[in-house]
Amino acid sequence: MKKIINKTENVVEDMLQGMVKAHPEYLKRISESNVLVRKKSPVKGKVALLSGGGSGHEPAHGGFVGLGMLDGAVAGEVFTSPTAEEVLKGIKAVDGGAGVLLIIKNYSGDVMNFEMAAELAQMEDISIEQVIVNDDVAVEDSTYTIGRRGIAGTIFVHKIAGAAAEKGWNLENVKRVAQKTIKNVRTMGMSLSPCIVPSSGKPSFEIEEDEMEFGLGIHGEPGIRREKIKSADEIADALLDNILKDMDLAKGDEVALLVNGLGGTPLMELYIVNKEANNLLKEKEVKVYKTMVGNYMTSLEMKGVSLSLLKLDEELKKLLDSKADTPAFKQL
Amino acid sequence: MKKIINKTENVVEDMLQGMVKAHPEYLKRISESNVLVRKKSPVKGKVALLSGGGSGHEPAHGGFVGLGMLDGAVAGEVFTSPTAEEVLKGIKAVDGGAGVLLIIKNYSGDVMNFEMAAELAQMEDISIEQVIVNDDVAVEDSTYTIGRRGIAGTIFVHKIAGAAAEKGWNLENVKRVAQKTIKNVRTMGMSLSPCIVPSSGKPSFEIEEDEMEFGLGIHGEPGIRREKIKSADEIADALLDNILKDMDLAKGDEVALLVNGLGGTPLMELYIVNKEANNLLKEKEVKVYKTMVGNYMTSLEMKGVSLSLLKLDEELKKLLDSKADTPAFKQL
Amino acid sequence: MANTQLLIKIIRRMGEKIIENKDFLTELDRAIGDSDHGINMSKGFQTVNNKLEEVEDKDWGTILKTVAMTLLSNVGGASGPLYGTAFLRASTVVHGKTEICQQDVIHLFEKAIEGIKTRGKSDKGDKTILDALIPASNAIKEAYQQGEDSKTAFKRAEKAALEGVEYTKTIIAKKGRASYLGERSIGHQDPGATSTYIMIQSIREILEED
Amino acid sequence: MANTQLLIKIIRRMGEKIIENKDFLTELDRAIGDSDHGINMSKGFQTVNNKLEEVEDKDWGTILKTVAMTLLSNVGGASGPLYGTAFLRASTVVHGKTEICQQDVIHLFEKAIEGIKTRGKSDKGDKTILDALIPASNAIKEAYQQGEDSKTAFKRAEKAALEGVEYTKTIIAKKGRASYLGERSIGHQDPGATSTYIMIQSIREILEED
Ligand SMILES: Nc1ncnc2c1ncn2[C@@H]1O[C@H](COP(=O)(O)OP(=O)(O)O)[C@@H](O)[C@H]1O
Ligand SMILES: Nc1ncnc2c1ncn2[C@@H]1O[C@H](COP(=O)(O)OP(=O)(O)O)[C@@H](O)[C@H]1O
Ligand SMILES: [Mg+2]
Ligand SMILES: [Mg+2]
Ligand SMILES: [Mg+2]
Ligand SMILES: [Mg+2]
Repeated sequence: MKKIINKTENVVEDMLQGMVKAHPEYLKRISESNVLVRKKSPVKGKVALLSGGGSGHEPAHGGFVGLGMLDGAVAGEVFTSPTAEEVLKGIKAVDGGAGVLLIIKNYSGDVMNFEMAAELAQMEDISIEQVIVNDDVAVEDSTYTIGRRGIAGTIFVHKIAGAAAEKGWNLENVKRVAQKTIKNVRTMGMSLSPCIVPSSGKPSFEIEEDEMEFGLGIHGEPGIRREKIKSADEIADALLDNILKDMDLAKGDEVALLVNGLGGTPLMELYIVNKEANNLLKEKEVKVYKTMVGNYMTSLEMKGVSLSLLKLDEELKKLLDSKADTPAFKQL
Repeated sequence: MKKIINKTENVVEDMLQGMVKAHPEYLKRISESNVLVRKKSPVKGKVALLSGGGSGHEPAHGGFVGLGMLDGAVAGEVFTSPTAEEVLKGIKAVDGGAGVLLIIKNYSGDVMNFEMAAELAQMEDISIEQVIVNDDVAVEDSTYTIGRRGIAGTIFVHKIAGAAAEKGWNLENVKRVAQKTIKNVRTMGMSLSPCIVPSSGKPSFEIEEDEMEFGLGIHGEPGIRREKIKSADEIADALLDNILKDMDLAKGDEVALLVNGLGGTPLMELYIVNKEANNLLKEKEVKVYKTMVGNYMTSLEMKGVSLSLLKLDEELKKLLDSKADTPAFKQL
Repeated sequence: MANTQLLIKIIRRMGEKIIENKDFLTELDRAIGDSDHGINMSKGFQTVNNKLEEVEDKDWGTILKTVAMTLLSNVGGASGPLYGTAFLRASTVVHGKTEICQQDVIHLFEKAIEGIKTRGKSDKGDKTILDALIPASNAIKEAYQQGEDSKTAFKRAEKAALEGVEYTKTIIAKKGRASYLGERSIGHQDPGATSTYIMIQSIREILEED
Repeated sequence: MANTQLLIKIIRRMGEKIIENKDFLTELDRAIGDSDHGINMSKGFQTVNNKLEEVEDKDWGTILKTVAMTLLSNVGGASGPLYGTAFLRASTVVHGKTEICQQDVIHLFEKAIEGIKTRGKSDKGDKTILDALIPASNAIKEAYQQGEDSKTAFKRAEKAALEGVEYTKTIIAKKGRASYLGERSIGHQDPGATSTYIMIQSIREILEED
């Protein structure tokens, strides 16, 4: 296992310390917890946004704590949901009296722990709402399953709900626009290589030199199928194809596109994928209103990429465009 | 070779197209060239900053084109300096009448091609100056050699000279502050794994599962020595040690710290390194005025990290703090 | 019939065996999950072990609740709230008791199952903990109804749990991370069902040694 | 003595052999550089090859200048400006000539070396192109002075260049990327010296075939 770490059991602790030291103007850590909140948290009278989940997805979610995005992020062990107790600490730390919106990625562990924390918070008279992001089209959505995973599309929810909260919208309204974003966003990913959870020390799956995993999440799980490696253009086409099949897009519609790196893929390759993704959308006469390219929701050192499309309307465009100032996402 | 690319000979072309499509609000490409310049280039009456070099270091340098940093960036083939002809195209595209400053990393190829272009530009009456960044303390500096390499510290030169140019300083003065930055910045890097130049298809070096390369550049070259992998703390200590030995830092001095990922190392590990780097500087009573953590100057998918320290004074602090708005570096 | 000393022994044994099987459980999770089930569970039971001393002389309800709260606030992931809820619900059945009877054992398991079903929105056949726990619980109930003692009941429960684990190999996961794999989850045994099996086995061992 | 047809043949052969040795040169650069010397040089000579047709009936100066400009504007890296400058300086010696004499050959090499020294701020013993080119140039001059013909002169030049390449194995690089390796550059032959050797060899081959 080639990693620049100290003791495997300390990776999250070391990382959180390093994050706060890197961004003292943005972040503070709630003592005896793995909760990062805005330097000046709680913000009185503003709806607070709290997200989080297992670690290993950096910059998600601590990197998105700041003006116009999250108020706080709760970090679990690598790929392990934080406990309800930790989430509760987060809720209390960000609550500014106007209520707290939990942005949860759809994983059994996250959902259960966040929901338990929400129940406990309500018992302490904190008004609380939650939304569950489930953007991954790789997974079949059916009432018999837990539904789709929440992956990179979550970033759009942070951005848009964050903008709404910053504008002073109330909890109900912030939740509404968060849910609209979730309804409108779809993601699909692929990978060339596994990742290694530090405490396990082993690659999350074995894969041949000429193979790739298609349709996978952000926890080192194998994907829905394995294929021979294709060209960047073919990969972009296949990912977009799966997304578009599941989306109601007409000619002339506007979208935001996120080309997200899984951690070990260099920016060069992300831009190469973006070239084709943009071309393909143009061909389909879908207008790309905004493109984001980079490592936003990663899976440790995994090599791979996901594409996310968010269908926009005037409200979402305005919120997407508004100012943000966080360690990992800034918009002037 | 596991890469998300199309034809190996097209990686730079595909990437440049993808970059412009990702950042149309920042960048445009000069036709029939690998030159990216600001959307509204040339900026009349402003000293223009031009950098560049081989590709494979993304986001450097195209990602730093924008307000408060570069005016243009010339991209060569992967790890290969662009030709003098290309650099000349860049010079002409950014020149706004107040002169052009070339920011060159100290590699034979870069220096020769940029210098040849400068000679050609002067023949066309463009006033032109150059600075050569040589921040890598791993390499011995002697009059018998070509001196030290330019690596991640270059980002500070872009930022600070860029801020000065944006403030309307003249060419001489922008060059002066660029040179002061170069004089004050030191970098040292290490890596856990090689990278693969697409056209060669082979790892740039072979390395065992328990080894690391210490003191290496950003072109997949082996380092100055090979060692057993150490802990993140020990790595941070060793890198800083080498840097501090070569720097004139007194207690109470202020520095900017850059924890730079080489492309394949996840942000989590960079933050872990940052924890110790910040702690160590604190111990030495050196004040970290600003910390940057992320992939700024990469070496394709190489796993590794470099630390850069820039000694600050009031002038440098002011310039470092001023607004920047580029694809890869934004400061509100 | 069963005093709290026995319970303490059982929980300690569960911890030992879970920790022993840490790599095995993680390896199972690697195939269809995210390679951490053994790590999560060991971490939880390590802490449980430290907490047990404080409640050694308390009643069944307090002990089980302590296990529950420790798992809830230390494990995270899916298994933390699920096992936590299971122990928590079980604790309500034996509140204040220092001795429990066969009827209590049956209730305790039923409540635990109910808890997991509610918390996990899951049921038998979803390829989860429940595929080991429900058959085990049924086996215990049946054995007691046939007049068997706890030793026999838990021998049968262990066998039923193991069959449950084997059964998970044949089905598609519908809950938990493994569900994302769809068809590819077939052929692999469920980590959570396996940890449940190990816990039932721990009870059987202690009862036999007793 | 030597007409432009011969020059065209030589340059074409250089291209063929450089392209043939693309992987070999890249492999050498992999050990002490950045794995691209063969790629850079092949790309350059591929373009040179396409450009040659246009100047086939021109004089030595024009042909060499075309090679120079093509390398300068297509190769990049260190080798582009270095070989570009070398050919450019050489072209000035034979400006307008359709036939050249032994004296021209000597001058041509001297100018090329001078160009590289200026452009690269390098000299013999730095583990570069020059460690093959200078001995080759000296061998040619000496042979001519001893009244030998070009065939013999370039046979000796080839041998001298090869010895130069071998010599680069024994020294520390002081210029170019390999210099960053310090001591670790010892034991490896210089890619640029090797491509120079291949180019000298190409001349010898054409002279022998002629
Ligand atoms: N909804 C659920 N209901 C019951 N059991 C579940 C559910 N979701 C997951 N599990 C169980 O949890 C196990 C995985 O636990 P663990 O690996 O510790 O958590 P995580 O999946 O969060 O990494 C699965 O093998 C499965 O038995
Ligand atoms: N300053 C210099 N003077 C002479 N030759 C040099 C100099 N710098 C580099 N070289 C030659 O260039 C060769 C490397 O060329 P190449 O790999 O194409 O360029 P780069 O080093 O830019 O990747 C070296 O092997 C060396 O012979
Ligand atoms: Mg987990
Ligand atoms: Mg090169
Ligand atoms: Mg798991
Ligand atoms: Mg090279």
